[in-house]
Amino acid sequence: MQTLYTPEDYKRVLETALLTATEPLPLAELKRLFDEGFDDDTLRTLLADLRADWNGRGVELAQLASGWRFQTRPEFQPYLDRLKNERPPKYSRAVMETLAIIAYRQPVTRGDIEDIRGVAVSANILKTLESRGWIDAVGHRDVPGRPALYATTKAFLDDLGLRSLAELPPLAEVERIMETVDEPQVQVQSETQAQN
Amino acid sequence: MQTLYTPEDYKRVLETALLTATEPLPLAELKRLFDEGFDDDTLRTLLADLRADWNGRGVELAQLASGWRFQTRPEFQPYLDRLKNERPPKYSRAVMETLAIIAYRQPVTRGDIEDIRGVAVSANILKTLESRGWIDAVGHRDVPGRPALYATTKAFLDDLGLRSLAELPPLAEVERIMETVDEPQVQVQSETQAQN
Amino acid sequence: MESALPVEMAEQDDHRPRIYGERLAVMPKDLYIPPDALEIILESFEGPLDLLLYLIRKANIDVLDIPMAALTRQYLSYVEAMRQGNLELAAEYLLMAAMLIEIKSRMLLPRPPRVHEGEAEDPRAELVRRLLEYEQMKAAAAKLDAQPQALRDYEWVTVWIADELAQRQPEVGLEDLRLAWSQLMKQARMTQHHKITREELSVREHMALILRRLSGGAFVAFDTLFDVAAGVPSLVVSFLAMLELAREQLVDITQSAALAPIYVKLANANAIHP
Repeated sequence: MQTLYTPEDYKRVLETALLTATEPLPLAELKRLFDEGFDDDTLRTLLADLRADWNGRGVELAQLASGWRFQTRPEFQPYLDRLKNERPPKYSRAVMETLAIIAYRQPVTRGDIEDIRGVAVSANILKTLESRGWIDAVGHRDVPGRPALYATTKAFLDDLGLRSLAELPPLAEVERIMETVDEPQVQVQSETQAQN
Repeated sequence: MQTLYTPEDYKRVLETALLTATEPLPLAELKRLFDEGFDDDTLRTLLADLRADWNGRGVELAQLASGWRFQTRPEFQPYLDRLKNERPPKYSRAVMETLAIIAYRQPVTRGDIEDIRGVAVSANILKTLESRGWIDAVGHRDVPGRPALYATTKAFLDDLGLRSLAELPPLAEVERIMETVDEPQVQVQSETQAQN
Repeated sequence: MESALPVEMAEQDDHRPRIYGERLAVMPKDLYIPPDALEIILESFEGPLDLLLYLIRKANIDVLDIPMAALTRQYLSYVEAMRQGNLELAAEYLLMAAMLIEIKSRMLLPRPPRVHEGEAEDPRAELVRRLLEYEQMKAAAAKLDAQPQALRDYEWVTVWIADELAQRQPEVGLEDLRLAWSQLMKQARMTQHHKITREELSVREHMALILRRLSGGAFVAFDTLFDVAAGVPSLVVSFLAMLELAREQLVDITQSAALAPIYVKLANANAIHP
């Protein structure tokens, strides 16, 4: 075991841990690497420094919802795709609309989703999203049938490169129109703001 | 998709592909990354160059029988171990009892250990402790079969952070039990103190 | 409302159906649907709301002022075409048809007089609300899909941990050792079978040390086996260890004559006297 002296030494250990991790590592986890008992700010400075070291490379250090992780830059994907035997799944519009409703309106039941989309939501759509680890049932609504309430997971945020739901792409503004046609939708507006 | 011009550009693509690969990539596979149709020597030069870039880092580019891959350097293992959540493996009760007998009663033969434990001691148990470097045979007892006499080693003391066997736990509460079995050994206590 | 919204969305979604693999240049203006294309057209929409939105946006209709008669007529012609094509018509499409007819008929009725504070509810309000909410989510879905996505647009880095497969050695602490020993002792007391004599640990340690020194098999001078510098207690313990080794016949102690040097060797070792 090498003794660590300089910021460079600490960065080497951080880098090695992050390069080998199979999931994002939160600050609390990264702290365990060192005996020194670093505070969050020190660690963040080292991480920012490390991220800068990787500028211009094919790999970047990303800060995600569950922590820090190295990932490739999208510009390099065409090269990486050449080594792939199968194409990654492209989700259908039905899947993506269901995902969007869960992401922006969570927690929602299957019935809520059907109300918004105007069509039945097949069990397969929910299963697809669940098996990707992007959504899960977080509870039940206390109505007859006790339908499951779905919400998005941290893995969803991680896989889309987001740190929190607040970083979701902002919704197109429709609430202003709604006010003129419908009863004032104060609730909608505040919800949208809360997400921005 | 970026266009590649310089050796640095090619190295960035190689590096990115190797950092994300889940298994070693042979030269033939790495060639597929590029349109340029590199020959083996050119690719090897780029890889050697890339390996040199990683000197002094926690990760190295290794050439294996099945291809090239990035892997951690052993010196960084102790840090990575700290992030592991699984509990470290434990020795079985049989191994621990055998070790305790050898530590407290050395030098002892396998027969002595069996007498105390009341059950047969498998060769595997002794081998486990020998390969750990914690016990070794220090001689033979002059009885038929000339059984080996086992004692603990310096490595055993080092690994347990002891300077001598006298620093083993004094077994205070165990002694009371023993005194009912055996005659009191008053003299022993004062000697132990003399050692400390 | 942002005027960019409908345009942007019309560009985002390509509903132009394919017929025999060819994408239609334009959607049929008069809603004439080639019979072969009907099913494909139906499939290219995510449901009645999606279809309605398409009709509205294509005709450049203000969502807030939907001409219900025209829209309902267009919609029903679709549904009728589906019915004639013997397609299994999803219940949602029929339900929407019923809703459109209901709104249309309510709009033909004279408006109820304005009630005090509240404005009279436009019969289209609920439909508009649903259309706009769906449109919003549809746009959100498109934006989410445009977001860089792991494993599709980029990969996670995973470097091989070289020692991953190396066996981890169990950790043993003093407490583990004490526990193992006390378990043994309890067992021994229960069986009362084995007499266990308590001996001084350091004597045992020195016995092992001496055996190690003698392990070559050669005679070793008795006095060299003692470390005078270690102090009196250590000397006493070493001596006790030597006596114990002799008692257990683990070593041979020899002296050729009185006051001559004493030599020690492992019992049974075939060593030559120095």
